[in-house]
Amino acid sequence: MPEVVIPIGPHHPALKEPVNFRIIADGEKIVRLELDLSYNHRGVEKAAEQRDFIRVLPLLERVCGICSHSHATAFAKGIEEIMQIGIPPRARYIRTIIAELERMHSHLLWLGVAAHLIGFDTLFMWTWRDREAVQDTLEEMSGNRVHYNINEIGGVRCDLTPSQVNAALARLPLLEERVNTYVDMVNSEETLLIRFRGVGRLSKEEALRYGTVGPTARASGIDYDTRKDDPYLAYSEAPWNVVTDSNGDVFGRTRVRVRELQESLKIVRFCLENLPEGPIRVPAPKNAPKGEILSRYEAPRGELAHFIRTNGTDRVERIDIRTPTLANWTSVAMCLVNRNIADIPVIVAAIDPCLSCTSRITLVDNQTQKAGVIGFDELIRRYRSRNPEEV
Amino acid sequence: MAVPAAGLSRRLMNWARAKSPWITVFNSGACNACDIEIIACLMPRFDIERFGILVVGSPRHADILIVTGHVTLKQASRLRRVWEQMPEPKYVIAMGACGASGGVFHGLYHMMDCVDNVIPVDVYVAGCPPRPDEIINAVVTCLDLLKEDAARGGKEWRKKAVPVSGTDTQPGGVIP
Amino acid sequence: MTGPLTPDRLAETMKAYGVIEQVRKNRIRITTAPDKVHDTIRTVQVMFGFDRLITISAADNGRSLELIYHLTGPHRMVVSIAVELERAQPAMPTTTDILPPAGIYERQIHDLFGIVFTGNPHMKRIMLNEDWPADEYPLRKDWKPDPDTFYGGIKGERS
Amino acid sequence: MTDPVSGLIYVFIFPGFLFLFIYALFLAFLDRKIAARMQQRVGPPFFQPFADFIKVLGKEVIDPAGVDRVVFDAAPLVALAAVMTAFLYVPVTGNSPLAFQGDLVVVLYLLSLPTLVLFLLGWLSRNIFSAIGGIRAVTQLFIYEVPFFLALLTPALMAGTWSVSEIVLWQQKNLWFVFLQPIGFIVALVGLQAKLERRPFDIPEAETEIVAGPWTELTGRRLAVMDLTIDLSLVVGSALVAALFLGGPLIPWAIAPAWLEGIIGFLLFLIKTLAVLLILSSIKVATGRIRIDQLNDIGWKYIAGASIVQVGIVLVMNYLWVYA
Repeated sequence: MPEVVIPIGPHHPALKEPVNFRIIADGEKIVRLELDLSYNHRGVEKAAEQRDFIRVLPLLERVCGICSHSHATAFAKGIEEIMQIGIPPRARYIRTIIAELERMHSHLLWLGVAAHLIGFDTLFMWTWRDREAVQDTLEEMSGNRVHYNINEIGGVRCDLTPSQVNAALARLPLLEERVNTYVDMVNSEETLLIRFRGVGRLSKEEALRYGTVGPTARASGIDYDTRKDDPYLAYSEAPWNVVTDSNGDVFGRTRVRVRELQESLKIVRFCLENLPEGPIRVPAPKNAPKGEILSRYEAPRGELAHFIRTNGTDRVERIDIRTPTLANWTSVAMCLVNRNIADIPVIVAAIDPCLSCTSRITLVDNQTQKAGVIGFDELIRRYRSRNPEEV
Repeated sequence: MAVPAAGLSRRLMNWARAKSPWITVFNSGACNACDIEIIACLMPRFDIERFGILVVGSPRHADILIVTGHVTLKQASRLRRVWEQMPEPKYVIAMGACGASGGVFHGLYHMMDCVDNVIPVDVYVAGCPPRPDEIINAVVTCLDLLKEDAARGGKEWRKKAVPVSGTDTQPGGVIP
Repeated sequence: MTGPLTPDRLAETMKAYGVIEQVRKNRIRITTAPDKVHDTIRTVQVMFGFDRLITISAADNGRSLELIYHLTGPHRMVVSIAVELERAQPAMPTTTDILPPAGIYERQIHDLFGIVFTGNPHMKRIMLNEDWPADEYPLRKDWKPDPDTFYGGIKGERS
Repeated sequence: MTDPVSGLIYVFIFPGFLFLFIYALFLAFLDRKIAARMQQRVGPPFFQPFADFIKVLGKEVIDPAGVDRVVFDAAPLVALAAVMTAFLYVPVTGNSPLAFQGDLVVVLYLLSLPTLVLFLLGWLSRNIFSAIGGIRAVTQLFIYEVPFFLALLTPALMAGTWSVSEIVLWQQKNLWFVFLQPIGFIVALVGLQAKLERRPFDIPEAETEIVAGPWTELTGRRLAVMDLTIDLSLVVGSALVAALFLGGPLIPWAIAPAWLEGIIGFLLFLIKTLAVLLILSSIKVATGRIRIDQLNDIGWKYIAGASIVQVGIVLVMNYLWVYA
């Protein structure tokens, strides 16, 4: 039966980034969905092969605006492991602080955008107002609000002066108190509950089967967290625990992200309080020996995997970036089928898609039913033929 | 203008256009750092609603189109279609280094480097990503351009300038 | 398999499938032939509980195209199954039936490297834009963008 | 109406169209300002709605392909005219001279015209988003219209008349209806919020799902007129609720000079409409948007149920109080 095809995107207010959905919907219910990404495909991997280790880091930072530090640290960590050079403890702590601050600003950003998508603008304004505190700390430490560019092969570019550490510590109590209000707001706010509960539910087996990562997987009870599975930087020393939730739907993902905010605050406070002394950089050799590594990093949206292969020169022979959002796209498609159109932005936002990282492809839904684009007369005929109470 | 009322109504229109610029954001393949900085403008700290700036969803309602990011090949035709949907007097702001020259992604195989290849751009904003106050400053410069265009009747005065081919010492440019 | 999974126990059972090397504390790399990949993954999934595919990475080392499947499981070990395909006609049986997310990565690799995955139900082009020439694979080492073919975007105005 | 001049002034200048236009823009500004202040933002300057209206008026008008231009131009004007005439029957300074038996029904009918026009616009603009927006607008109309009418008709039942001005007179003698029928007042407010398609019920215009719903293809003067209509119906709606439930512009004891009483009545009218607006704005800020099917069961289960209970209570009170 031909349904109406609703093209959402690439320019659509709900999606902050260009993704194109062709929703085949029957009235308000979604029947099939074809997702077409890669409006952001820029050929970053080809470019990375022509740049040496100094110039490739700024390029990799700009793969995605929100998780820029993740890409740079994953790459730097991989190259340092191939070169077998250990970075000084102070550099490890500074990288962890910036990583957790980025996770906080990314989760606050997501909480605001999710609330905005269901029209709840007050929470949107509040969360983003508190995010400014995190942005100020990041700007003091690295000089820029978004692309921090603090990594270098062999350590960190700039040091943390005691005044910066104290300023950051001064901001933490306010953030902790605000995050606690968001925790119980998410559990009690009426409209959030109505719109989030039971939407886009993923059972634990489904989540595993579709290869979901990060908060989306942890909301269905899977306790994969690369910071615990494959400890790197200072995560093995800081006291924190993996946050999981049982009810697998958008509401569960919101709870996981908000409680992860609390964990990040604990890590940042721990790292700031006992920041070890010592150098922040180790002189790294110009060329990396021949080798190959899969560098895994826990980005705010999930597990980020950089496959790096070097061939003895000062350039990378191949870098394959698999971003967390790319892993989550299959689960989105499977959740969206026979849901409401009004839920599309909420479900899509629930995996917190970062399309700039993704810039890859996915095709969804193996139903072979043929659906063509129908004109208006068809729409009117179909609308009139259907009985009114089904509207 | 023989009739003083016509002058008055034109002044009133210019005042109204300057006081309520509605913007819409188009992400043409950017790393969405610029997008989150634009949203940061809406927030209590920078709050652009006090200048009357409103972010609207549909290009039909917008005056200023803010294009973030360089234009990927796939986005080029879509960007052009969105630009054509906007009603006159419309202005384009190209955001950040990517909008101006493709930034760090200049010359990659899936890119049309800068926004100027696809649609005429009125204001460029420097920075990667530009700070929210720079974005507000860009909108304000756009409004000054709007007043200037209204005074000189349309955008032709900007194009009439004779382009000088660049010599090795003095770069090419446009003499207004 | 009783008891916690140790790298060497995994290594000696998988010896039948290919060359084993110990990359790192809990990482094993197995190099096998293209047709044996499917049942290597199947045994690793069933016998050792590697239930999650991290990624499929592809690389072009000048003379041949390589595919590496990275899998992990609740025991937090990572196994990488590497395969080498010749450059002229790179073809691989698909693994989407046992690894649903593989559908995504195979489509991407097909667009950028030209490796054909036989049996993948949705082999459509989405990676590059609509009017990108069909036989050009940008991420291969020997590919150079020649200026006269039209790769997409707005006709004629490409800077 | 005794002499035509004061009649014309009544219709066009003071409590008529000019005042309505200015007051609507002021209420629109106040609404955005309250919402902004509650979100710790500074909020727009006082002339913002006026500047928006003039600017949108001056924009180029684009007719989407295959759209019937004439109807596309006429529809917003029909909505505007309907809402403006509705305002004439709402008492502003003392009871309105144009009042007649049954003007309450006329006002309610005229107030529900903009939603039908929105549906028509959505349908006409041949754009998939606006078609869905139009369907949602009409669906929402079915849901809130019945309880909203019931809630507004119960004061008429108790006062025994069908004219808004006489209801106001009746309340002058005895208690306001907000105390006599609290449930009706709440249902009326919720219905008004739904009629004006404001935050919890702005499903047709859901900016993040279907671009701008029926508004997507409106540009230039059509958009300006439709925006103005929505602002006007905000004024008319809150004035109606203020008149029916909060006693309107009359004070219980009469003061000697007529013009002083008129001024005090006008001030009362302003205060009461601002009070209603404050309630509506805080509802708008405190809630997110609910889905159309959720609105369906909330609407029919709770809101309709409450208004039927209210009608029952009024009938019982009528029987006991009036005939006992």
